[in-house]
Amino acid sequence: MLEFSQHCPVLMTITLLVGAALTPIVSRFRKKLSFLWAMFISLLSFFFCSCATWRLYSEGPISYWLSGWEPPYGIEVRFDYVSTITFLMTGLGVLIIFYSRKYIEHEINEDKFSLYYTLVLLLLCGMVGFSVTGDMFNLYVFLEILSLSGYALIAITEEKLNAMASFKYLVMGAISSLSILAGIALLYNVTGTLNMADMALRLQQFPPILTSYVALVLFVVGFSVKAAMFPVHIWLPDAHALAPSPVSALLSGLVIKVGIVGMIRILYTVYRLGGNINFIPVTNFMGWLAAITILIGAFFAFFQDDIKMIFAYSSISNIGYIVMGISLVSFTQPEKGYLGMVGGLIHIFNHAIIKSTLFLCAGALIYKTGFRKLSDLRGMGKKMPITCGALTIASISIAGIPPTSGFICKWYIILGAIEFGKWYFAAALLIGTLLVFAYYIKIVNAIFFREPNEPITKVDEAPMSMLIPIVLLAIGCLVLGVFAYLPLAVIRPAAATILGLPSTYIPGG
Amino acid sequence: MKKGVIIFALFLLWVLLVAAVIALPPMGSSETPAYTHVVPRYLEKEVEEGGANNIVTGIILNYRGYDTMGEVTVIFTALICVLAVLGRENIKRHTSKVELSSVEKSVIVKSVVRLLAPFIILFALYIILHGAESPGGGFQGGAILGASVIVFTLTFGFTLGMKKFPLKYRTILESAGPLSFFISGVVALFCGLNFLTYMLPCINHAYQDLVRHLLLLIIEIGIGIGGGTVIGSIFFAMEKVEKE
Amino acid sequence: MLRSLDILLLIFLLVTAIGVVRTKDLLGASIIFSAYSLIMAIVWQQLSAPDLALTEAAVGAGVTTVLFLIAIGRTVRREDE
Amino acid sequence: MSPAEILNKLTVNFNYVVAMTLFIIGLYTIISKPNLIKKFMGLNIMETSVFLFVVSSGAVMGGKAPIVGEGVSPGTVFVNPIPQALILTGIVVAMSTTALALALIIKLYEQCGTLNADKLKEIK
Repeated sequence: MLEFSQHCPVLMTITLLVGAALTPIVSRFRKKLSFLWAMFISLLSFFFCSCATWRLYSEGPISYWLSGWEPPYGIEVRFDYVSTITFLMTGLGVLIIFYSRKYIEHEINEDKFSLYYTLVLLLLCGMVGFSVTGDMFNLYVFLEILSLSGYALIAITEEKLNAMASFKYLVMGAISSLSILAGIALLYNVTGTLNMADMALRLQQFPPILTSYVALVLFVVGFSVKAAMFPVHIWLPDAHALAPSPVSALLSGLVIKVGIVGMIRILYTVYRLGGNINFIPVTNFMGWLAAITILIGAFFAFFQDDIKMIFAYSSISNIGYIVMGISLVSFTQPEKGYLGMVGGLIHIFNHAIIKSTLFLCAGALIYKTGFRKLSDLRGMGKKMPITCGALTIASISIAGIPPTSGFICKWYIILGAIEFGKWYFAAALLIGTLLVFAYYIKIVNAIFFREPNEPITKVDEAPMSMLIPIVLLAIGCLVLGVFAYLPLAVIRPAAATILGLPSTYIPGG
Repeated sequence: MKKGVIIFALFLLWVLLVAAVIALPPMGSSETPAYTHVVPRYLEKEVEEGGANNIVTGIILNYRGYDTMGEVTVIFTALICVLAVLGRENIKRHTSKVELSSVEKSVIVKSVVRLLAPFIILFALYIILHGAESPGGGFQGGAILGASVIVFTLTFGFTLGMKKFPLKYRTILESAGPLSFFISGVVALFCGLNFLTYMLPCINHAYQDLVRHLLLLIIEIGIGIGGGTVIGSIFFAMEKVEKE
Repeated sequence: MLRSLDILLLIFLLVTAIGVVRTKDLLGASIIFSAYSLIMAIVWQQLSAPDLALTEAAVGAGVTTVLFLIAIGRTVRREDE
Repeated sequence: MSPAEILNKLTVNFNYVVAMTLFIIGLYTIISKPNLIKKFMGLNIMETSVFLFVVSSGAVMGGKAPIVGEGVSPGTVFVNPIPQALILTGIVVAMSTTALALALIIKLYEQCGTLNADKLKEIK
């Protein structure tokens, strides 16, 4: 007999899945019902996720065997410390669905409302399922659910350029999914199993052959596209800037992180540090690419005028920070990679919250004024003080000024880089930070201290349903920064278990 | 010049991939890691544990049932995506290019389709229901069902097609795949077992096997009907054009 | 031996794939693509995968080709337009 | 490895080699052809090539289709059923991606009037 909380990892995925399947039927009764239904489903899923997280920190990782078949014969759902990201996903999902109610009236046709909520639920379902699964092929299936719904959410509006942005994303995304599938196929033939833990064991048993290395490269390439790393980031700016703002918040905050979670799973769960396949050249290469990604993203963001375009390029830059953090590892001394790993993982959480806040604020500004260019938004700070205040808090956080949350992760990543003697990485990171600082100053300056071009008289504060999520997220940014030990307590066991250390590991202790 | 570089790079990639695959054990060998690790149990015990003579069906519905649940969700997602991009067809506003064309459908085509349609649907149902015993299963049958909808609509026109497969039923049937999985899977939770368990020890021993077959049948029918309807709806959504 | 049939089918597969790439007429290309899928279905039947052969014949050669045809019907037929 | 050994390996694993060649043909189509529908035919070729590789890797010399029935004697050698189960899912995923892509292509054509990637780049 299983306890209720043991069912939670799979229940939270299935709730979203069935909820999505029922949304079109529910909305047939009454159009308005689809919003309430999506709220209900996402809250339910958030509740299940909280139960699972609570159990994780009280009793350790949950391993759930679907249909009762023990792995490697059946599919295993594994809720471990990395899976805590689902807490963020479902939580942000609730806020973003709440925010959508008013906003989508502005950008989407009325008869597509129920489709919009269905797709958002499917996107959440894909992300949650992806993050908790312990089976390689299951990972691919959920990856497809989330990618497909992501492509469609960009093209759901009638704007001219959206279909093109979505198509670009689709072509690159489909190739990357295929490369991941090919990697799974190769690895299956090397090991004969699909369960991640079992795969890791079997990889150690056989002498390494070329196939395992090629599979690793295919995986890394595939997940780099999903995460928008430097040479394959070109789909991101258009897709994230043109999508409806709540969708941008989901895509930028969470969907690109899925690529990072995939990389962590492949590198540190399947190939494993200290095993018989040395992947340090790959992570070194990733580190270099990450440094370039940081600089490129920040550099292009600096020259944009479209407010959402700035945030989209800034996402690229921030993915660079995260990848740099998780790629700073040593093969034989796992403790050495601890600081960088903690920094990278915290930044996943921080960036998700900060970037969602930024996109939601941008959405509120666009909803009220209809402008998206920074030069048109001058002086909005006096008209919409709460939205612009939240925007400022998020901007300060992402620039990494000490009391805010953006500071901690960068500090840890710099410490990690210095640990490895890679001062040039630290330098790239600092230059990136300076650029970020510059362009967020530019935004704050334009919004608060510049006079509007022509007086915008009729603009007032955004509606309540948009303000509540924005304010909650902005408070989240502040809390994570001031009480930095909270996220650290959550992240520490995750970073330690990824590196193969005991979950209670503390450096120097 | 640019083309040359692309071809050269692709050639290098080809060499790498071929080197990777020929490093594997030779094709057709039965000594591979893949054939000796998990598979023996499936081959030996599937009929007893999974209850299907077709081992592939057993794996799809039983050992890897969660994957299949994801798979039917992918089809459902595809439909929702197509609708989100193109919008639903509307009987008052839309027609199809086939209907607008001046070429009259020949009598032969119409009669053949009218004659064959029942048999195609019968065949699809056979494949759906017989998936446990012979090649086939829910999705294959569903694809044939969807194809029959397409053939019917192409010969008899969009308007009649939409009348025969009305929107209000399709909206419900489209979700049949994920929902049937949910219904069959959630039963086990009430017995205190893991999701998607079909063998339920909490009921009378004599009925266990029957219940398992029933649950699997619900899933097969759900996938079949759901898949077929989704394919039909995707076709309607893509085929429609604005009426003049 | 059946292996020679396999090899012949595989070579056909390559030929049809190149045919798909090189045909400028999209309608023709999608019909060749349908043939490609059918050959693939036979290859899978040869590899003792009847379930897959059935699926590929119904989905690859049937539904996917119809979707391609609809798309071509509603857009352009020549590749360079 | 001597050249003769490599040649032997290539002929034994001819299915694999063909699969990888198809993969490259598909990739070439996506990169070099400007037409969006053609690109997607290329992607479909790539997808089926991966499927071909996986199914071939499950084949066993003299293996029968994994269906137990009355006419099958107990000692029969079966092929590996797992790749077949996986690829069944894969085919469905490929069809779904194609459907979405073609829907996007139709919308794109309605809005922009061309399917040529080079011309689409100029529309902004």
